[in-house]
Amino acid sequence: MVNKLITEDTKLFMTGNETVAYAAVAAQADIMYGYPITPQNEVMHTWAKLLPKTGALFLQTEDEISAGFATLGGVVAGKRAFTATAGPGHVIMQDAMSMAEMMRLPAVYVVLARGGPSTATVIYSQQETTLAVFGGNGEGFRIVYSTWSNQDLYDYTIKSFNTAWKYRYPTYVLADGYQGKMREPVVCYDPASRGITMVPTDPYVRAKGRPGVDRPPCHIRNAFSVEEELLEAMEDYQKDFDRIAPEIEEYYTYKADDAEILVIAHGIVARSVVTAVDILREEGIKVGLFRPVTLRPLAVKPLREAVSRAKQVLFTESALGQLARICLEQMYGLTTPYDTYYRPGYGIVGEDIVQKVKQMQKNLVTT
Amino acid sequence: MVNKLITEDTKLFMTGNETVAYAAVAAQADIMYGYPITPQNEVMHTWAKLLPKTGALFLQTEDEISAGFATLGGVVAGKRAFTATAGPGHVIMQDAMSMAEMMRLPAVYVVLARGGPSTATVIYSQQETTLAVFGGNGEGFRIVYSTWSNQDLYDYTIKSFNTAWKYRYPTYVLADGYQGKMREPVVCYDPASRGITMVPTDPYVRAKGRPGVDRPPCHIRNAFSVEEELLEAMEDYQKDFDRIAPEIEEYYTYKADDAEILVIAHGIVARSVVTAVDILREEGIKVGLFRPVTLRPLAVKPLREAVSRAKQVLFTESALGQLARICLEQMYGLTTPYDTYYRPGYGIVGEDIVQKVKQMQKNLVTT
Amino acid sequence: MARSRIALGGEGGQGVQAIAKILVEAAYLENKNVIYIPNFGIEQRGGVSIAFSQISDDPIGEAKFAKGDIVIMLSDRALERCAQYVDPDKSIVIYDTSVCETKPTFKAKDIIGIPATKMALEDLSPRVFNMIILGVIVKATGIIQVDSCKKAIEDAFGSKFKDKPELRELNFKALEEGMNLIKSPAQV
Amino acid sequence: MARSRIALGGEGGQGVQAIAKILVEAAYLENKNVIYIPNFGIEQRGGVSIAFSQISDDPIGEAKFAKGDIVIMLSDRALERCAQYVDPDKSIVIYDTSVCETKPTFKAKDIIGIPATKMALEDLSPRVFNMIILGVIVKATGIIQVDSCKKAIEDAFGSKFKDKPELRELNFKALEEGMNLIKSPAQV
Amino acid sequence: MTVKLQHKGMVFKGCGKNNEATYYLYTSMCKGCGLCIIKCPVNAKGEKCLQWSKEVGIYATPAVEPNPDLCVACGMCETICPDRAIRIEK
Amino acid sequence: MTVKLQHKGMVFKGCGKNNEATYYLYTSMCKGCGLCIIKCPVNAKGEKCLQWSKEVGIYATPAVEPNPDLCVACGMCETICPDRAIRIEK
Amino acid sequence: MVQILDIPPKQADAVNCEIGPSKFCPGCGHGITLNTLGFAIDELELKERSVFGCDIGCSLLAWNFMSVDSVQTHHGRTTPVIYGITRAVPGTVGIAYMGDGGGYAIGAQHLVNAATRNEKMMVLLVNNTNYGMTGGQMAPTTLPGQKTETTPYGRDIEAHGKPFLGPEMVASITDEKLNYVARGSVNNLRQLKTFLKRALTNVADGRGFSFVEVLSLCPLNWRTNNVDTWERLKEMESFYKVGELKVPEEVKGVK
Amino acid sequence: MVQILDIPPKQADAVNCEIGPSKFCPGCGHGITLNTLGFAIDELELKERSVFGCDIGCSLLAWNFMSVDSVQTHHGRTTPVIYGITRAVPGTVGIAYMGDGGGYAIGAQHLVNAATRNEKMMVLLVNNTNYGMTGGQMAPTTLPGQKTETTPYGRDIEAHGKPFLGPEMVASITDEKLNYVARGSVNNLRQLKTFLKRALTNVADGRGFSFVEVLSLCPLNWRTNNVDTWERLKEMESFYKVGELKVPEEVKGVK
Ligand SMILES: Cc1ncc(C[n+]2csc(CCOP(=O)(O)OP(=O)(O)O)c2C)c(N)n1
Ligand SMILES: Cc1ncc(C[n+]2csc(CCOP(=O)(O)OP(=O)(O)O)c2C)c(N)n1
Ligand code: SF4
Ligand code: SF4
Ligand code: SF4
Ligand code: SF4
Ligand code: SF4
Ligand code: SF4
Ligand SMILES: [Mg+2]
Ligand SMILES: [Mg+2]
Repeated sequence: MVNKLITEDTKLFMTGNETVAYAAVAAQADIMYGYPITPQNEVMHTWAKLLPKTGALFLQTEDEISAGFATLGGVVAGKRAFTATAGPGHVIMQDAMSMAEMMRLPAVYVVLARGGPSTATVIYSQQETTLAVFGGNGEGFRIVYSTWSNQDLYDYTIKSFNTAWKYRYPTYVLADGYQGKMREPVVCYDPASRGITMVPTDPYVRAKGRPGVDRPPCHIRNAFSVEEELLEAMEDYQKDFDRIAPEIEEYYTYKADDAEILVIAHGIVARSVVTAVDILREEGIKVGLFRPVTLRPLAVKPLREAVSRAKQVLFTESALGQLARICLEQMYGLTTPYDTYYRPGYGIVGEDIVQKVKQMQKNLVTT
Repeated sequence: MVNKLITEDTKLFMTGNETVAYAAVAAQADIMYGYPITPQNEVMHTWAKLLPKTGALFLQTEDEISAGFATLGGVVAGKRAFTATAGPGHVIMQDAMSMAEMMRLPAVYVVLARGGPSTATVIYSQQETTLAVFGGNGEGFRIVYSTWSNQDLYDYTIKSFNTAWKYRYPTYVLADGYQGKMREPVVCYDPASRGITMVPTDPYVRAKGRPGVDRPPCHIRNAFSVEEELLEAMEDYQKDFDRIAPEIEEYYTYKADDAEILVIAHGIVARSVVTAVDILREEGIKVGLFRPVTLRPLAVKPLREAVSRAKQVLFTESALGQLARICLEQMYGLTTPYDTYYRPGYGIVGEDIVQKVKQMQKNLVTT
Repeated sequence: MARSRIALGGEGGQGVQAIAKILVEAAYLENKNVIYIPNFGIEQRGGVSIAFSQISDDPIGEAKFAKGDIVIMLSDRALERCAQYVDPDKSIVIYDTSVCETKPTFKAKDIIGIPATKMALEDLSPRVFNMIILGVIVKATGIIQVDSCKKAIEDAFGSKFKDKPELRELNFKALEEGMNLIKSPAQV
Repeated sequence: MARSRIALGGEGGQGVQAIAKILVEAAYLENKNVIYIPNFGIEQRGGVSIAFSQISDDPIGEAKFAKGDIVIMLSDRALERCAQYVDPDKSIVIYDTSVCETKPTFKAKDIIGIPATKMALEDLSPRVFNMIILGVIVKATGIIQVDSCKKAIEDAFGSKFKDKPELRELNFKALEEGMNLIKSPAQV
Repeated sequence: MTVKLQHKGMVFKGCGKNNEATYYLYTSMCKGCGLCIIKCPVNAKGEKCLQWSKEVGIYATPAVEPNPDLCVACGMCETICPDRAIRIEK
Repeated sequence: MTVKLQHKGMVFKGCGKNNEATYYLYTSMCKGCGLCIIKCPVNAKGEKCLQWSKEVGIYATPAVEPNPDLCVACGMCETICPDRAIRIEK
Repeated sequence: MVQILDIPPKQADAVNCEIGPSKFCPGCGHGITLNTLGFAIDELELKERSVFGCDIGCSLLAWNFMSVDSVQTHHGRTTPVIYGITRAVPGTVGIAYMGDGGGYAIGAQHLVNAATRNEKMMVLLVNNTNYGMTGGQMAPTTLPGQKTETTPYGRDIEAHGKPFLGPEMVASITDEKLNYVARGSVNNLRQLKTFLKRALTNVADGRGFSFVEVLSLCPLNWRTNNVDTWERLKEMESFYKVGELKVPEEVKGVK
Repeated sequence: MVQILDIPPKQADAVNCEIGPSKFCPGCGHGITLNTLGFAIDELELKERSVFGCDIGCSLLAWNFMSVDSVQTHHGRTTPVIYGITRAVPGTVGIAYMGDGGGYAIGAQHLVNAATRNEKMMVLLVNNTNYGMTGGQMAPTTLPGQKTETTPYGRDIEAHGKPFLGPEMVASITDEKLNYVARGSVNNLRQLKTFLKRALTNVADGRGFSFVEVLSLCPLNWRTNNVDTWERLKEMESFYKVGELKVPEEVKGVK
């Protein structure tokens, strides 16, 4: 059992990466596996540094493929296991993630998106959204939380372990390198103090009892012999996913109720939208934010309602429409016109959105 | 220079995998790199068997990561280089594909989709569509052809080399294991006999002249120091992509003009739609097919027009809506209602679609 | 002539795909439209292997089909897996009584039992089991000529036949014996 | 108090991020809302490194900002890269005259040149260069107390100071010298 | 855990030097690979101890059977059989 | 290809045993790592040949400079310098 | 003559008695190896502590072959899954079972890094000189001149290099005091069982990484009958030296 | 005293004279190694035939450091890119330049397979006992007890195993007649240059795969000053034996 470091609420001023490590400790994660990549390194560094105090375990593997698969080993052994990665590491870790998807293993993945494609830049982007949500050769049977602050990183890292172990779908905390490297105050707490019970884990292998005597031996697989078996599995997973989606979906709005222009953004870009909304509202322009917190499953109904109410929609991301694609699929049939402000791999600030909205506003008035 | 095997039109009865190898020879591909995976193995086997006759080159690498990167080596050396893969191999090959995307290397990838996620099944699915189109940590700067017959495999394998080298985006031929393993007649031809000139290749490294004397040394990279550089590159790529898209987009329709129910499908499933259309038309039901041939870029205008004309749309795939997602993004604003018939990893036959359409038809009449 | 759809299922080692390949090759030699698609499990041997063949004078759309005009089942497991391709009103089912311990329980237009394995083992040679089945199909469908079939066999085994000419006789004999197992072309 | 936005740019080895960290730490000690975000190139050393700090009494939205209230540039390359964060009407620009060979060509509310590197090398020690800059910022912004700043320095270097108490003096001296370089809090 | 497979096969009594051994060949397991035939030390001496049977295994290919008069019940075939199709009881 | 970098630095004449060598230190290249100082064989003998300079290199950290009287122009520092900041001409 | 038999086949307790015939081809060396592994586990009484991971390759067909807890993984990825488990639950006897393609080609980074990190687990690698599952392509272990689907004219050592010496490589980066490294063969099952028992013991003792390569049979892709199958194995044995390369003192007593 | 100098710095022709100071940190061994490589290429007159591939790792900073044709690849993937080139254009002298993380961890499968397949290329691997580019984590080569960001209390060989013996491993799977394998150090540049020239010659001759590991310096992550940097290198040299492990007869004459 991992030792708790935080028993009483403690405000700490730290980076997002440190926050993830502290949150994983608070969630009593047993073991982290990882491979260095900027901008997630400090998750690992912090976790490693805390080991003497936490009594948890850590393994630095030979690559992200190994980190991903070793994490599945940890999960199969019944441990709260997680890993963190980014960019090209995230790309090759899809190998393991797709195994988790098929075997419904409750692994937790923390992804700090960096520039893409390829090696690109080491810090920031929102270009790993499609990868997190639909990566691999599968159907996106994953749960993906997108955070926007260090407090979020704390809260959702804890939550991700519970979501994973409760529903048995691999679960992502998707942030970006700005969040990972950014320093801001976080209130750290013991989940129990918030009424959060950690969902108990149980082992697939080395469970209690003698295999073949007290219990059947564990026999789990990801390969099927025939198409029919696969179809059946996929249909089951889809049914389950649809059933649990309403319990998982989360979103956040800011002054969206009466917004004529609805800005849709996730993660840290949504913060800049808040700044812009405040500025624009002061000027009397009715703007609001719709921020999907779960990118998968998406909170479709609230999204459609918010879009329907608005006169115009603006998608903004530090990517070329990866969030927009996910939303538009679910917005089919609506007719509110939309515009886009994409800055792949580049930070978006409030001022950018202010400018863009004003221009849209002008068009709205003239047409 | 690779020897041509086919100079006069020759009808051959062979599998899709063999067809790809023959087509690559016809395109005077210089070198194939590959790693075994069902259902693409026979591309490699055939290519290897033909070597004494073609004088081409082949390397079996240690994994798909290597096959992908070695292919980029071949391209950088100025050769028509290609590889073929599937499933989990396709997943990890995204590592190299994302480098190709960033450096705009004209690599050709032949993907024969098998069941997913994970190892799943060895033959068939359409579950690698998202992966082919948007895989990796990038923005989908790729060109993706989806074939539906062995003749298509022949034609588009040849075409893919030209598209890649002309536009310098990595180019996919996306098929599936049914097509790979399926035997049907193909008319093989010398591209020249069809007025097709192979776009000449040129080397990035070891070009003519002494580096640093007659020409600058080649210095190509995929990593940038700062965000601004990345943003600029992405904006350039997008601009180029938008510019060339109209030249590349391809689609196919079958009795779509007056269709009340428009079925949207790609690849081999579209063939079953044709069978279904014929059966249904005989019964007086106005059904038609819209088949995107390029999944990226998508032929958006014709798609929107066809959808607008129809009373109902049906998406059908051997996947859980991967094609639909790509289309729906581009169909935003339209209001034709749609239904779905998804069979992830499972073959779809004409009869399935007939049943589904009849049911839709019934709803249409009653409402 | 309409499209003939033939589903052929058996164990991994029984040569199901080889039979289908010769069948469609023969049809191709007759300039028909043909498409053949194999379906097999993950095991190299030992799973159920199914071959879907279509032969037609017109262009062929779908690569697979829902129901076969002829469905041939060469093992108990094949019987189980291929039942889904049987149309109760239209399909002719052929199965190997000398291997299958279960009997078809589904409805079909006609169900024909043949002792192909036994015949091969006892009268000919286990190696030509697949030729017997081919003969059965040729006769049952009536869509390809015996001669094209022999030509296709020749193409496939030519080099082997050169070494051992007696093999040719044995194979052709098996083909004919297989044809004799069926009384008349099935009404498909 | 409104939000103070401080952009600080320099070469990889100049300790830009360390300065910003102490700055925001000091503000945090004063219970202000703070957010700090680093931006650096791919090189471990040698690229331009920029620190974005925001200090405010109200909750802070955006993590980065378009224009800084104070923009500090510690090298020629930083001068070039950070020009984009300068608002011609609102930003105060501070740059190190003893390092920058180029002069700012952009417009700003105020442009202040300081010889920080020279001062460090000649009067103090190259090691406390960053304390001088910190002093400059403290004085120029006027948003944090010197005492919190010293406390933050203490927190950061406590153990080093224990080993060599003279280091504490040197650092604090540098901080004060830095403050002296600025006449009065900039009007931000 | 109490699923029990039904096994079918042949029984050869009187194997071994003192005829004390019983040889079971499971046709429900034998795949007819013939590996055992080569490994049989009695065969290796040129005698015809372990040979193809007329009975077939699970793939409808010939199984094997020992000649009890020659079989020394050494267990070589039992050990080598990949499919656990041979059992010798002494 | 004809882009020419401008180089800045210091020149020390009279290095080497016969004072025939000229020692160039490029401050536009030197990063002040000090590796050369340790590698200088004269320094190693306890003498003060190659030492920190008052001039700074590209990172505004001290560059190095030789004492021409002691320097034997052995080229050790030139060879080891990761940044090609030293050139000795004889 | 064929009758219902009441007496069940003889097999290790560590082998699953419920699945009947394996899914391997007739005459496959995987079955032989796994039966032997089963007896080794039985004799050491390690069934409860063991976790068996199988690769994708024909080893995938073993996903329910053993009656020890088993996990099927991805091609080449069994090593990390197993050390993921043994790191999480120390004391587990992790067995990563894989082919020569999975171990020496796509998973070689895992093999050499697990070996150097001294992961306390065992790798059991079946060398059948080809990629069995995918229909017989060249593997790193394919013998010179051997015809495979990707070397249809025989492996040309000039073009494809020489066969991969796995145990020799692992031996070069491991420690005689901590690690057990050997190459066995299905030709000598008594010896193979000893090798396996030593490897398992070395892991069970918590000493360290253990590696056994097994020269195996793939009649399907070799296209060999029973006679030629054994002949081919002899060829392999003349190229690949069977024997122990590293034996910690403590396991020398294990037979 | 500082003045404009007309005489340019002395450097190999194979090193790019247009970039000025490298992007490496002060005192980095990468620069030393690459300058030496440049002279080796010059002396063998191989600039035109060479292609230089750099890994992601601090070696990425060398993407325009050489004046030979250069390709930047992905972390761990330089080996396949380079053999992709040399397979496509035989006769090319391909140089895959990488760190110990790129070569021994994430790219180890490429290293061992390129070696066994005898790819006609050279791998030049910089061992700085850590992951430099990402800020100093444990590498396979990290020394026992060495503190890194992921071993903040020192590398514990019980938990993390012993340092990786790369050249020893490559030597175990290669052929004395065809392959050159050595470990050099930036402590002895004359010797290092000889090693590099032998490796390059072996490739240029079309004989086969060549491998040189270089013991290097990473003052930034080691947090060492100039004195301690060289001291640390001595520690490394006492752990990692500098010297040649495989030398084909034909290159012995190259100095
Ligand atoms: C990433 C990935 N690449 C390729 C494959 C296809 N594949 C399945 S098994 C196999 C090779 C099996 O060879 P080996 O590991 O030697 O095992 P064997 O079947 O010979 O026992 C390959 C390449 C895969 N499943 N996943
Ligand atoms: C797939 C992938 N994983 C991780 C990284 C992050 N990364 C960049 S460099 C590096 C390690 C560099 O270490 P090494 O190879 O030893 O080179 P060095 O910087 O020490 O010279 C890592 C892990 C990456 N770019 N790509
Ligand atoms: S008894 Fe076993 S070894 Fe002998 S033929 Fe049958 S399966 Fe093969
Ligand atoms: S027990 Fe021995 S002698 Fe008897 S059949 Fe088997 S191998 Fe031959
Ligand atoms: S001259 Fe070179 S080695 Fe010496 S300090 Fe400067 S950069 Fe370092
Ligand atoms: S040339 Fe030799 S003696 Fe002179 S400074 Fe350099 S190392 Fe010292
Ligand atoms: S293909 Fe070879 S290794 Fe695979 S099961 Fe068949 S005989 Fe065994
Ligand atoms: S981090 Fe280390 S290896 Fe990388 S450039 Fe700096 S000193 Fe060199
Ligand atoms: Mg194998
Ligand atoms: Mg390193």
